[in-house]
Amino acid sequence: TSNDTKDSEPQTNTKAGNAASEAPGKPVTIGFSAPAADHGWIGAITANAKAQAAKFSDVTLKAVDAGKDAPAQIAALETLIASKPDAIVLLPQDGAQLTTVGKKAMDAGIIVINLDREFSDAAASFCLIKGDNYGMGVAAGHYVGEKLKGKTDAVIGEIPGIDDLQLTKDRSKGFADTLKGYGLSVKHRVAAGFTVQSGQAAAANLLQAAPKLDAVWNHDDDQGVGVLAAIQQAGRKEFFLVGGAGSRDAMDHIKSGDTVLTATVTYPPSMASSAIILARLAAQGKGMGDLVELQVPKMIVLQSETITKDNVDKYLPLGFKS
Amino acid sequence: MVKTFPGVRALDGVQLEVRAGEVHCLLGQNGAGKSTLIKVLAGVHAPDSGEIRWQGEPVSFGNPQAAMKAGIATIYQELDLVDGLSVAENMYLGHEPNAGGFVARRSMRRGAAAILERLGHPEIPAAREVGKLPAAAKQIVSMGRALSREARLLIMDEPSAVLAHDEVENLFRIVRGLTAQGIAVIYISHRLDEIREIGDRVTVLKDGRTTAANLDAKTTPNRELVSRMTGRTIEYVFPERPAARTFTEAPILRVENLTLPGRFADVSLDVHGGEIVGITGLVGSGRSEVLESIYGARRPTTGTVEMLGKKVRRGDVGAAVRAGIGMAPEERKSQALLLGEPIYRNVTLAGFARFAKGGFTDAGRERTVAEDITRSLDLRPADVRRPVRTLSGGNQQKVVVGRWLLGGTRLLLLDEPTRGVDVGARAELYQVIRRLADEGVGVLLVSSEVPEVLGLADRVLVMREGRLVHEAPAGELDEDTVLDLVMAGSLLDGADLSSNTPEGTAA
Amino acid sequence: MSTTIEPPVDVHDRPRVTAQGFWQREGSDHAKRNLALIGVLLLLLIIGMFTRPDIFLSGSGLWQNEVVVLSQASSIGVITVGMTFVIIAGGIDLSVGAILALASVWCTTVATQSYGPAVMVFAALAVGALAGLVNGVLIAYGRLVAFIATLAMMVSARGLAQNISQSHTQITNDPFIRSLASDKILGVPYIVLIFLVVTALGWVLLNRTTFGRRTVAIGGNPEASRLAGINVRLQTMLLYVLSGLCCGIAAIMVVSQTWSGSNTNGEGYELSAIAAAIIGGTLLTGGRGTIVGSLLGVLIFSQITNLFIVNGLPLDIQRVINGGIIVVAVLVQQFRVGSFPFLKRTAAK
Amino acid sequence: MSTTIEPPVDVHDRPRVTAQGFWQREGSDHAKRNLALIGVLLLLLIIGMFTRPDIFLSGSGLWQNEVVVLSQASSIGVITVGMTFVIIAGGIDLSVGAILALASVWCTTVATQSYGPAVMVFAALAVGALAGLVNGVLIAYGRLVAFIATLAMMVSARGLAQNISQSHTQITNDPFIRSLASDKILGVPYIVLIFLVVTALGWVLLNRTTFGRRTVAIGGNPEASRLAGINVRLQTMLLYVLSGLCCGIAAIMVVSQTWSGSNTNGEGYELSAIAAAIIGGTLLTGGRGTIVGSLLGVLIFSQITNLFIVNGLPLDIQRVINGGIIVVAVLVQQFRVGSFPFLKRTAAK
Ligand SMILES: Nc1ncnc2c1ncn2[C@@H]1O[C@H](COP(=O)(O)OP(=O)(O)OP(=O)(O)O)[C@@H](O)[C@H]1O
Ligand SMILES: Nc1ncnc2c1ncn2[C@@H]1O[C@H](COP(=O)(O)OP(=O)(O)OP(=O)(O)O)[C@@H](O)[C@H]1O
Ligand SMILES: [Mg+2]
Ligand SMILES: [Mg+2]
Repeated sequence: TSNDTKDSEPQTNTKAGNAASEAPGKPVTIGFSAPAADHGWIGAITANAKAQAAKFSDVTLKAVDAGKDAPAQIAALETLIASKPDAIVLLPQDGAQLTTVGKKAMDAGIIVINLDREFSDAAASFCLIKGDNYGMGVAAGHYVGEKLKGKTDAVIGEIPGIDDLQLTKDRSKGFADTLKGYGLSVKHRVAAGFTVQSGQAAAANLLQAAPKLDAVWNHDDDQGVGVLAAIQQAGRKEFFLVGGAGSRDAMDHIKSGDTVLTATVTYPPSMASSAIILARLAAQGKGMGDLVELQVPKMIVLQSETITKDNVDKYLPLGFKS
Repeated sequence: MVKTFPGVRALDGVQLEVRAGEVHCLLGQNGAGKSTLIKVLAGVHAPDSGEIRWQGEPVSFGNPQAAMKAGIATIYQELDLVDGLSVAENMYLGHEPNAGGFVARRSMRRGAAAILERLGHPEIPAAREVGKLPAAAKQIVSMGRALSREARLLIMDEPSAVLAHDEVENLFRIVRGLTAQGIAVIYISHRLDEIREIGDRVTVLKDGRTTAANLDAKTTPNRELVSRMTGRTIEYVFPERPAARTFTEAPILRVENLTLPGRFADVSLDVHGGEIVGITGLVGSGRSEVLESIYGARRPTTGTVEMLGKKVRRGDVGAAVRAGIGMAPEERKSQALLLGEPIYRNVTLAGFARFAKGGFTDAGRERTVAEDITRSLDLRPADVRRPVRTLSGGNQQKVVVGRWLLGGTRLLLLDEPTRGVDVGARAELYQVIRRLADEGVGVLLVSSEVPEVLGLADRVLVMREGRLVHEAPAGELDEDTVLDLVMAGSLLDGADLSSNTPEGTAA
Repeated sequence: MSTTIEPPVDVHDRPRVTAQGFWQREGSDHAKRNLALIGVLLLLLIIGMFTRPDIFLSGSGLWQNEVVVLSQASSIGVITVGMTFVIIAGGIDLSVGAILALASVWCTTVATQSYGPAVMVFAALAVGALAGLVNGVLIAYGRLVAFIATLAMMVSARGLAQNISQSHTQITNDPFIRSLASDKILGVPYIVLIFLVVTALGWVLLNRTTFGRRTVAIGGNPEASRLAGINVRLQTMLLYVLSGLCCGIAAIMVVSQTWSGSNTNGEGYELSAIAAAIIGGTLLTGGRGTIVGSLLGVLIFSQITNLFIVNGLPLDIQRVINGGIIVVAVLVQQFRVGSFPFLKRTAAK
Repeated sequence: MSTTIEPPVDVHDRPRVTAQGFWQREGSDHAKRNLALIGVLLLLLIIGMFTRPDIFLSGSGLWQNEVVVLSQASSIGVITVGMTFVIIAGGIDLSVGAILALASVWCTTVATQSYGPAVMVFAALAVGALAGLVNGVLIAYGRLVAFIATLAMMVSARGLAQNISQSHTQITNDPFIRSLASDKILGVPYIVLIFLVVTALGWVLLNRTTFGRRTVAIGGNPEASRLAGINVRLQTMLLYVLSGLCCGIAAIMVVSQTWSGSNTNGEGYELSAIAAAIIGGTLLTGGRGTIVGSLLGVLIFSQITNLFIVNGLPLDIQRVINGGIIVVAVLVQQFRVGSFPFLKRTAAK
């Protein structure tokens, strides 16, 4: 149910090691740094990383907080680098701005796994694993496009997250580009801020701007809670809503079909768990069991999958708690 | 009674005894400890030692509230009103008539109106915001506040300082009314004649000690009172005035029909170097405004101000100062002083740039210069590094005047320069002013004390309702004629200004 | 000396003191200011009519839209009422947003929810008032500068909220709580009604009670208030409790609007509330201010945001324009009341 | 008429002036405050030694760590210097963070970069000073309340920065710019040196020049300053330009630290800077403050953050503790100087 706040241990998505990686290797220390975990998705990222690390007997995790902005995270990492861990999993405040420390760490012989927000210089990381923001927009675009195919006068709304972030721009671009393919376009775009409250405010006003809607894509299921509330409060039902990221709460709604939320496109925080796994393998000089190569790949870009009523059960376990 | 502040023993063994129904006067130089004493009585400061007996039994007031409950009401030396509140609300502040926390506004207004009536100022609207009242009216209100509590003892700390002549008479009338009801009054003033007129007994403080108690207010000769206050004998007199001169060279200041609608209209006057010109008139006759306009603190609508033959830019203080004009404004706390800053920095506030080299200040020299000045003014305590806040009222006034003794000032505008200054210091100030004049500085002096103007000035201008109505060498005037001039016939000439008064008071 | 002056029948500045220029009339400056603000508000609506006639010129559309504007203004509005009191008293409260977050989280924990809506509401109010009390004690008795004390509370309260919720969004399905935002009387949502009621109470408290008048007093002249026997400390403390309480109320509103409590709620509320109060004519230096003005300030901000969104302006443009509007809104008033000495002085600050 | 003033016989109340109370001595209260702050700073280091002996007890480790602390303090520190001036003059500047962002974006546009580092630096400083000038004009001559004027600037400047950069992070590869943060003299990075130099200049400007004196004067009593012939308006305006200029310098520092300019830079700097200044003993009501105090305030905050990070405390705990430390830091001083009447009074505010 949507308000299962009872488990104080936030649920996480981890992987029990497979044959190849299971065998404990030489003990490794992995440093981990992500922006301040003060809302769902980032929260899940940190939780996953910690949980996954705990799964390995041979891994000790050193989590350092990123502070409130790029310079602060740089400082945090400089202190981390000084303590010479084997690897660092880094979700930067800002990919470009943290490139400088990525390099520093690599130069210091530390394996840097760049998580999600890409460095401006590939040489600054040993391996990049990231979600696909543009692809996310594409996925949402296709879902909306398919449903509204041919209905060229369709009114489409979009509720992005924090609008002055690069990732938001990418998502919106993917969405717009894809819709163009269907002869559709976004009519109303109101930015929120990844928080429930901003979601509610944005949606409430957007519904005023658009007396009639056919579809709305909300970039983020965290703010989605507020978005859904606003829609319900306005008593609007004539359109369908597509979510983003893939929170447990969103999936529950999709499953029960009790709201206008009919689908969500994933941007899985489980990538943090994978990042830890990659870091361990790389540090121990192993490759990925199921692949031929003896090294972990240079770059992994996760698919953005579309969760609907039909396939929701498959994804439920991956749903993170917003 | 003993009270020490960091660095000072403000009270150092004071005795005071007040009987019901009497007017007991407190005399003492600036910094003698009068205000401190009454603040202790009013429960503002806690005494370090000593006891207060109130109607027989010993009491100790932890806070002002306790004192008020006991029936002690106080008018403090510094205006203590809240600008944002109405006249009525100010009067009843802290003891508003209320029903379950809700202010009974009607009864409060009525009460306030009644008190204003009793104070002889029914024209002050009880609902008016105090912030919009002129200084004079404010003083009435803070008196009204004291009367709003039915007190057994009413303390007045230099109430007459900001009052004009007729207002003082009015004040006395009220005081007599109170004493007739058996209410005791402690009256502080630096004006001996007032004490003669209203006082029954006098207690004299000096340096925080009682030097004389319960003298008879009517009979004790000035000489004795003064010597008890100061430890020396001063005749309450003015420096020698050079025999009426005719100034050959052109006046340094020439003002031509200056007008500020609603405050004053076509004022023309000139001041020669070395001459002291006094302006007198009722409170609210616009004297301050004239000074402020000459000084550029207000922008007159028409008229010109010429300093040393050069026009001074209208409404630009900086220009005036550069032209060699200096002013000691009326309200020292709000208009003149940086209370938190040390004395010397206040003295050099208008002149520190002159001691600076290439923008870099020279604190050392500032301090030595300031020390000379404060010594010449006999400021106490003399340490120029003390914050001005800790000075007594009169001494703060000296600092304000001292600011313009740095030199370089050709014309000095003085608005109520001796307000709250003690007898001794007064005589010294008069000396200073005269000395300046003799050095060729022109002085334009505003004072509500007619004797002061007559005694000090070479030439006297009488202002009424924003107009200069009379001009004469001081020698040819005496107090009564001036008082007549100040008021008489106003009903006739009053008309011509009333035309532009309404939007004037708005300005 | 003997001057025989008959009781002052003819004191000449009397006509002057009474001469009633319009400006002189009681509170008229506030009236003027508020008029100016209403003007700004109308201007915004007119802009709306030109840019989105379909909404602003259709009766129902306008009504619906303005209901949203009001709903969006509710929580910040309630907080601004409390803030107005604090500022009038010469203080400031930077912790409002954080306290809101804390209260919203506290009242939506599983534990609290299990006791039902009544307890949830109580929890929110209690947490708010308590946090306010801490502020008040630190400032009034601990003698901390209000800015610092409330800044500290701002940081700590958010931390605590985050710690309790573990950064999760705590969803509530309680029908009563949800109904506050969704159900309406005569087309007006409950939370809007609550907002208006709180504002009205605030007005009465400020203008008609000794509490209110003393608030103005300690803001205008703390020393004089002390000499007048007012317990400045106590009064100060109570004011922060009041502000905290308002945060509690606002928290409930936000929870009912978002069906959830979160440690991210109320971010930036402190500045918005202070700005609204100041635009409404409250002096940051204390001693002056009106509830009506603050109300108008809040509505103006809320209306601006709404205008931007219905016109689909991109965020960066919004921001640039927003700054301009704030300046204009204030200049409009200054221009009307520019001739006021005290305004000039504080304007220099 | 003749005056007979016998030479003052007993030299009045000199005896009564008890031994110069230490408190009375000029600036001594500041000295005390700063001592208290240094105490707090040492305390933090000691905590570090217990929690992370490996860092804080190894000479090189400590040095390296403190260099990081100083680098982190640089940009906010420079801004705090400007802020201190503004606050001492009785004003406030909420736009510092936004101006920093704008300057950092402006000086890293492709166009600007094409002209090389000198122009980039110039651009940052010019943009900062100009934005400050706008603030200053609005406040000094437009008579806007500083809070509102700078709030408006805060919103607009960020919007403009976003508009220029289109929310992209603008990377710079200029070796000179990068070197500022990376290269060191005697192990001290350039930006730290710049920070310390700016602070020193600030100290001289405030304490040894007429500019500084005027600043203190208009903060202490604008009316009196005006009547003393000081051009209050001009001075006020210049102060905001100064603050803006500091933002420009800080922008260069951030760019060199992050190799890029971004519209998200400097978020929340306004509150941090104000807090640092106040903790450093600057009166929010104006008229008093020291650069040294502000410097210490900044270092304390920077050191706290560093302690949290090296101990890997989670954010929520950090926040809770942070609030506590702020309160303690101030209480420590108040306790030392509690005997100051004016402090008491302003504390009530
Ligand atoms: N708050 C304070 N802190 C330190 N010293 C003070 C304080 N208040 C007064 N003093 C000192 O106490 C002494 C007495 O001051 P007080 O105001 O009582 O003098 P006064 O008799 O009222 O003088 P005046 O006639 O000028 O008002 C003065 O030396 C003054 O400097
Ligand atoms: N803030 C104000 N609002 C309205 N009227 C004022 C204000 N200040 C002064 N006035 C009016 O301006 C006129 C001149 O006032 P002012 O007190 O300066 O005269 P004055 O002769 O200098 O009296 P004083 O001796 O008290 O200085 C008076 O009529 C007064 O009522
Ligand atoms: Mg006194
Ligand atoms: Mg006057």
